[in-house]
Amino acid sequence: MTIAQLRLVYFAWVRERIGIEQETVMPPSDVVTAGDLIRWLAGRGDNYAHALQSPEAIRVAVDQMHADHDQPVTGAREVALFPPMTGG
Amino acid sequence: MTIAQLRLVYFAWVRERIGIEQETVMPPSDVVTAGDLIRWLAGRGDNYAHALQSPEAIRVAVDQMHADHDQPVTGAREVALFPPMTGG
Amino acid sequence: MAAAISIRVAAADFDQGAEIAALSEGRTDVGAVAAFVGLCRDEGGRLAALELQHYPGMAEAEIRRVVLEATTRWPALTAVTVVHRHGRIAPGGRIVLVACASGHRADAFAAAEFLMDFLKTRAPFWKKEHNADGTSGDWVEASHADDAAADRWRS
Amino acid sequence: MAAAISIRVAAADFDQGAEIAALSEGRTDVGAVAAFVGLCRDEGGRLAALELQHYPGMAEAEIRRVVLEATTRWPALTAVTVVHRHGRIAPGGRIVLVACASGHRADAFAAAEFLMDFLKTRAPFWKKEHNADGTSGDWVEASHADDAAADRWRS
Repeated sequence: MTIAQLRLVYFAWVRERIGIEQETVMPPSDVVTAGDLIRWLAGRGDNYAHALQSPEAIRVAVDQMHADHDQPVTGAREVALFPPMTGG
Repeated sequence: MTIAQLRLVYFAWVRERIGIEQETVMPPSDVVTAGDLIRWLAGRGDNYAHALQSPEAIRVAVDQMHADHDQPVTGAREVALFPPMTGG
Repeated sequence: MAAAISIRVAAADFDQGAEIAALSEGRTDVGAVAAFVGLCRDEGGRLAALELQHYPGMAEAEIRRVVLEATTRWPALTAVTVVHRHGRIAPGGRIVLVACASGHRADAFAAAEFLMDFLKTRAPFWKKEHNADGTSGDWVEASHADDAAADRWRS
Repeated sequence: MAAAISIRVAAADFDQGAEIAALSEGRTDVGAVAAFVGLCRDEGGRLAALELQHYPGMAEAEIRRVVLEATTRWPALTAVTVVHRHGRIAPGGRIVLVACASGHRADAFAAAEFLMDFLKTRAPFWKKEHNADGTSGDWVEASHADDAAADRWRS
């Protein structure tokens, strides 16, 4: 099995707290869903922990489509994490 | 009691059937309400009868305010008769 | 503060962009403008034009009464504009503009719909059809759908 | 015939009059255009500006998905335009335009409200406040009223 690269993009206060706009990661094989990804990221450092401390406040898009936390991210090219939207 | 003059104005097919845009009349003293006025006018000739043959289809404005058929027209300056409106 | 009310009945066409912009011009408390433009349809090619007859004086006065009902129902409205044309209007031409400004969108949308529903049933205008085949057309009949649309606000 | 759909996400301001006119340009079957313009408020003088961040690519795609839901729900729609700005917008400045054209007004109004409700909750944009006193502001929190407005369409 090849190790899958995943592009992560962050918006709004998720971006500000993590401190970067986007990065490419290689999650371990037990990261299957968006929820798994958020929990794994939260353990990568204080900035991630601060941004992702309330997973229920985090919205997810997988390949630029809204997704629930139980949606798989395996095979995705791009996952975005952001707070609830406030456009319009 | 002075004989009251009343300006009548007609719109849409009421105007077309009566054949005039407006006129001034002196209704008899037993014409009290808008409904009385419509019945009295309907007896003034074939054109009036044709225009006013279905009184329930006629809308009334008394001094440029919408009015029911049982509203008095005594003392009014201007009464308008027209079909249901189709603006907007 | 009372809403700024602008009402115009005229044969001339209007500039919808300028009318809508005027509702929030120089203000920083308007978050929402809901607008409606009514246009002349040719009804599948059947019509050459609509002729709008109106009751001068009462038309403006009745529109004002409807607008005042709206500003009473939605006191957060900051401005309301109604422009209603009369005379001959060709297919594709503008007939009416309603625009409502408010802090937030719900009031602006509701008031604009309310105004259109009551302009249809209360403003003294009558449409006559001019047929594309050159024959004289009929006066448009009032629609039950329009009566029902106005009735839903009475609850 | 499918509705003509125009979607634009840009920093530049838009011409609301031209956008609304374009929906019925050259057509004689459009009787109704309902439009909404969302503007930046200063919240009683508290704000110097709003900064709108967006997710490039997904913003356009998600707006298109919402528009396609609207044209499925109201198949009589003839045209839909959505313009959403990003970047810094001062109080009084335009943020968003939604405009829907149809034969009759009920569909146009309903679709415009539907689009605004779902743009608020689904389009990937985030507003940050810049305070008038020069301090750094907060990210605007999503409103429960907006969630409720979107939920009412699920029945």
